[in-house]
Amino acid sequence: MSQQGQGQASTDQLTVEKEIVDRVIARFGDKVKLAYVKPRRIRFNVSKDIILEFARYARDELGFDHPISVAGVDYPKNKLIDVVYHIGSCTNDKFRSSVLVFAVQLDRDDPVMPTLIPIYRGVEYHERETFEMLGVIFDGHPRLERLLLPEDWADIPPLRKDFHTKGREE
Amino acid sequence: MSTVSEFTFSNFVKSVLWLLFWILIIVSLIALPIIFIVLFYVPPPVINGVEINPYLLLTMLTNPQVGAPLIRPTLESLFFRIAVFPGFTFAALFATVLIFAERKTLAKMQLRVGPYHAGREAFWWANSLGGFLQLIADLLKLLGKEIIVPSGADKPIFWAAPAVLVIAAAGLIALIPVAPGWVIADIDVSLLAVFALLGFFPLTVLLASYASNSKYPFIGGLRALYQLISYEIPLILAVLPIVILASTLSLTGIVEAQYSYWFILLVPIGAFVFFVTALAELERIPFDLPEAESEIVAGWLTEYSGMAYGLIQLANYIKMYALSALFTTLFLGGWIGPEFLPSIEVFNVQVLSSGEVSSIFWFTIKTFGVALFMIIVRGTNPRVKIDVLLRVGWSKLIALSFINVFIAVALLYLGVVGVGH
Amino acid sequence: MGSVSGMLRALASGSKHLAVKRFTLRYPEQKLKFVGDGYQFDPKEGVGIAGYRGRHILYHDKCTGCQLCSIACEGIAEAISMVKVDKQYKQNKKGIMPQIDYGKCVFCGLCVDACPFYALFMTDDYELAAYTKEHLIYTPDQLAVKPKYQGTYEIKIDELGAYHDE
Amino acid sequence: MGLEIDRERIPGFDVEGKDADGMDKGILTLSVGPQHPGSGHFRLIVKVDGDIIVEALPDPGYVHRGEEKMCEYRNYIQNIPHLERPMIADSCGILYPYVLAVEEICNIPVPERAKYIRVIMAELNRCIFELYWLGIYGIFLGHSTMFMWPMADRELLIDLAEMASGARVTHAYFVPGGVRNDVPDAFPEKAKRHLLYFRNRLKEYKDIFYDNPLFQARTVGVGILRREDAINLGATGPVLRASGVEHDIRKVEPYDVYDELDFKVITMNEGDSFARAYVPWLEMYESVEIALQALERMPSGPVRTKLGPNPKGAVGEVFKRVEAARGELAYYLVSDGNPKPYRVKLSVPSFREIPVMAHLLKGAKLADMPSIYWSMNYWPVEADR
Repeated sequence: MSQQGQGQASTDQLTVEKEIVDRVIARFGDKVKLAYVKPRRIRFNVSKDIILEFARYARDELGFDHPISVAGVDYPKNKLIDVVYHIGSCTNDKFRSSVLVFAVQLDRDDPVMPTLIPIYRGVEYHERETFEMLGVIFDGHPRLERLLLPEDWADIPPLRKDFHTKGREE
Repeated sequence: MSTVSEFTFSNFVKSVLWLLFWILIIVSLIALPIIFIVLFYVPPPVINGVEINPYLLLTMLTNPQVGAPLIRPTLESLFFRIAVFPGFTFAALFATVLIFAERKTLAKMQLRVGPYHAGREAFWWANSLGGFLQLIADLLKLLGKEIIVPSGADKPIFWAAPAVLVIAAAGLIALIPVAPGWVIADIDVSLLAVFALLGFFPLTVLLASYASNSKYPFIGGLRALYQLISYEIPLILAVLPIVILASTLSLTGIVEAQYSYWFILLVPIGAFVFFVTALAELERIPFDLPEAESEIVAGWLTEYSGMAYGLIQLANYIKMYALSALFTTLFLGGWIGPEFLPSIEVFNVQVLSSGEVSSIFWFTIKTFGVALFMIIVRGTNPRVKIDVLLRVGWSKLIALSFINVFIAVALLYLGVVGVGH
Repeated sequence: MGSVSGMLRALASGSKHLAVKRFTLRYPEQKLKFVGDGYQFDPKEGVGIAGYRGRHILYHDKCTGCQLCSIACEGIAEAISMVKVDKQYKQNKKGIMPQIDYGKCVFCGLCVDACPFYALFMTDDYELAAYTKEHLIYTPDQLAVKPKYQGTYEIKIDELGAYHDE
Repeated sequence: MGLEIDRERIPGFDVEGKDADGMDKGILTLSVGPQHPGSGHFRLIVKVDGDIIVEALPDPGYVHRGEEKMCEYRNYIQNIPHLERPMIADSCGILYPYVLAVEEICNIPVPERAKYIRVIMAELNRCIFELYWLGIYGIFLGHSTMFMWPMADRELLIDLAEMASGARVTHAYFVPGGVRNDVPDAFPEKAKRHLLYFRNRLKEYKDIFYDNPLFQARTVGVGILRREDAINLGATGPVLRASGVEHDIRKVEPYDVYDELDFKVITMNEGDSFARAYVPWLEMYESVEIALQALERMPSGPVRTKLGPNPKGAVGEVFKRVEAARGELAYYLVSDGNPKPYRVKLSVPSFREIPVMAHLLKGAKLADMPSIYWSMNYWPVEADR
């Protein structure tokens, strides 16, 4: 992931991001990997073992308590599936305009990770969608069922790169 | 399979001719003999001392001068009163006009046009009706639709319910006096009879919903039951002071008691309570919970289709006419108003006196005004919730009607108004 | 008492509107007026010219048969296909021109953006209803016809409310 | 009101549903939608005990069409028309973050005038959506006049949007690098006239709808969403602000020229259906205010950066969010350097309101279902994408 400076960001904005990075690194050290820092966006790659701990720290200590999005991205070349959480902040005025991005990189053949519902209740349906669209299994999810696709969907999860829409196989 | 429809003009003409052929066959082979047999056995009616045989009837139709003296006795006959005026035809016509007025008034309030185009292309005279033909089109549509009966339905009750509703609504109009002497059943306790007939509706609605054997109708039926029962009590209580003031249970007597002042001036709270409960009784917005479409589809009407649905709607609008007329009778002085219209005369024979014409006019205008106000209320209010409805019905409206009774009694006791007139 | 006054105000507001002008546009008799002759695009500036996005108009003397409109449409609606036309044009050696299926077109106008030769624009004409799907397919000859759309009504605002009038 | 019912005779009564004492609970399962006058293309499996909803299970997916997968097969420009289809009542709002994201990933500058036009169109679309929403809220509560008035007044704004973009609902107006075309010369004057008239019309809504005691009886104190629940469940937009959280992307993370315009963030602390219905009404005033300011300050100049035929994105990812009419609308866009995006994820407000809806419906009355459901700003097509 290359760092993309847009230039418009004022320097005091980036200090806020630096502060977040410093606090996370001080707490977790090597266990998390900083992917990039952009204006208002900080991404960490977190392993699935400490994801619950990380999320709880982000919610309780940093104030990132407002789940925005859960996205899965399939990388067949690296045999990885990224599950990317975008979390905003509603209570911490300092970090309010920032979005904390943390990704869990899972093995593409066996994508299992713990659910984050105990920490962010709002991710329930996002995780269900990720489950059906990319086949990621969230341990402990109460209703891991089909959401948008028909109940009798028998093909591979459609957002994986080896699934091709009819008529558009390339 | 061809994309062209089977419906061609020649087919259409053929079907019409075929239909005419069968009608001719049936009329000439079955209907005419039956009519003659009936005429043979049944004695011709005697009106005003003249025996009306078929030849005289034809003569009357072709030469009104002969028939003119017989018009008035015809109007006074019971059959005419029940069937035409002030009976079913008048009520149905009034209901039709109400439907049209409702659609147009709501449309005007909502910055729309409402029914406008129906028949405009086909008939030159449809322009002046301003979309009234839409009602005929709707009726034809309902007549042409299949009546679907759910498989698990209790069929006899399912079929009977719309008819019972129409009959009960028609029973109401028999009791309402539209002018002095112009009432079908002028009984001494007609007010009680009105409430007795109103009692039919919740039961029929519950039966209809239960017979539908479906979830939403069942919820709607229970809601209707709660609503109608809880609102019947304030409805009766609201009328109590009228009975006290007029000291009669006869609607004609109540109207005659209002010659000096209308009861709405003496008991406005009663009029308010009666109006609100009448809206609830009619299941109209804001009290249309039994049919709340965003919650329970169409309530107890869900499984009804085609003309069965049409009959229920007809019953509703006839009931709306009846309750508006009742409001007019009880609170707005019924037919009372200045006599200003000329009498109707046919070939120098008076058919309706000036007083009768004016009375009918005032009654119709007042009733229409009350109905129009119901329509405006519908246009400006949302639906209420069942718990709010029950709370308002059981606590506030009953309390208000008791206050109302006390006011009436106080008026009586203080001698402001006397008993009867 | 607050609820009573609220109810009365609602009734008054509703009754007041019995005197407000109707807003309805009586469509087949009245038609809306649009700005300009339809959406056009100036490839030199890279910016469009405002206008209604209705049916297309194709200028045969400018179309080169480059297929750019068809390629632009491929990922959107797949409504444009290139067909052979009878006449030969100097600038169009292959003699192919776009044919548009209005059963598929979404009227986004990105084909107009794609045309570098001022050949494909859009017009005010939106009355394209037809009895069969085949009638919705407009050949290059049909597309070359300039539509006779005449709408004159627009929204007027005065003290009695907004309404559609000439 | 102890009406005895033979429950085995009544269809749908779940006779097995017994409570701890072994008594019949008499749970009635209602399938609300997708063919129900009060649902939209969306299904709610509602279990009611008497009039109380015991459980509500949302079941979306009836209008899913795989927008995210479709994006992967089309290049950045071709994605524009189909991405606004999920939300045609607010088509600028749903396109806005996509355009911002593409601009960032392809490094496309935007002319100043285009930014102002975008803001005007976005605010017009916000009003258009909120009027549509308000109309349906009216008809859900049985108020037919409140259905017709917003639909009529919406026409004023649609007329403006059509004048600028050439289409009435699916504008396809925003493109990376500005807007498709400049607004006509007569636009600012007409827009001012319509907007001022529209602002006057809004007062009528208060008289007939918001101040109506029957409407208040339907909504006040119904479906109360507490502040912490709203945040933790990921509620957004008017739903979040009605619960007392002052969170508006236009203020928190200003995009285009929102930081130069003067407007308030509307919040209410009640968190009930009334607040959720009242906040959009107040926001429409702010939208009109923003649009009028932007019309005043709009500079002249170009409106679109000329692009190459097939812009390529840099390798990387970008997350852009805007405040659409229903709330925070975010796009997560991953690019691998091709003209086509590698992955596009739409985080739409409607989808985020689903858990909130399930949370609020539990324990509510059946009669409260329409007023809670539609106060969520839920749009089934947008949620399904």
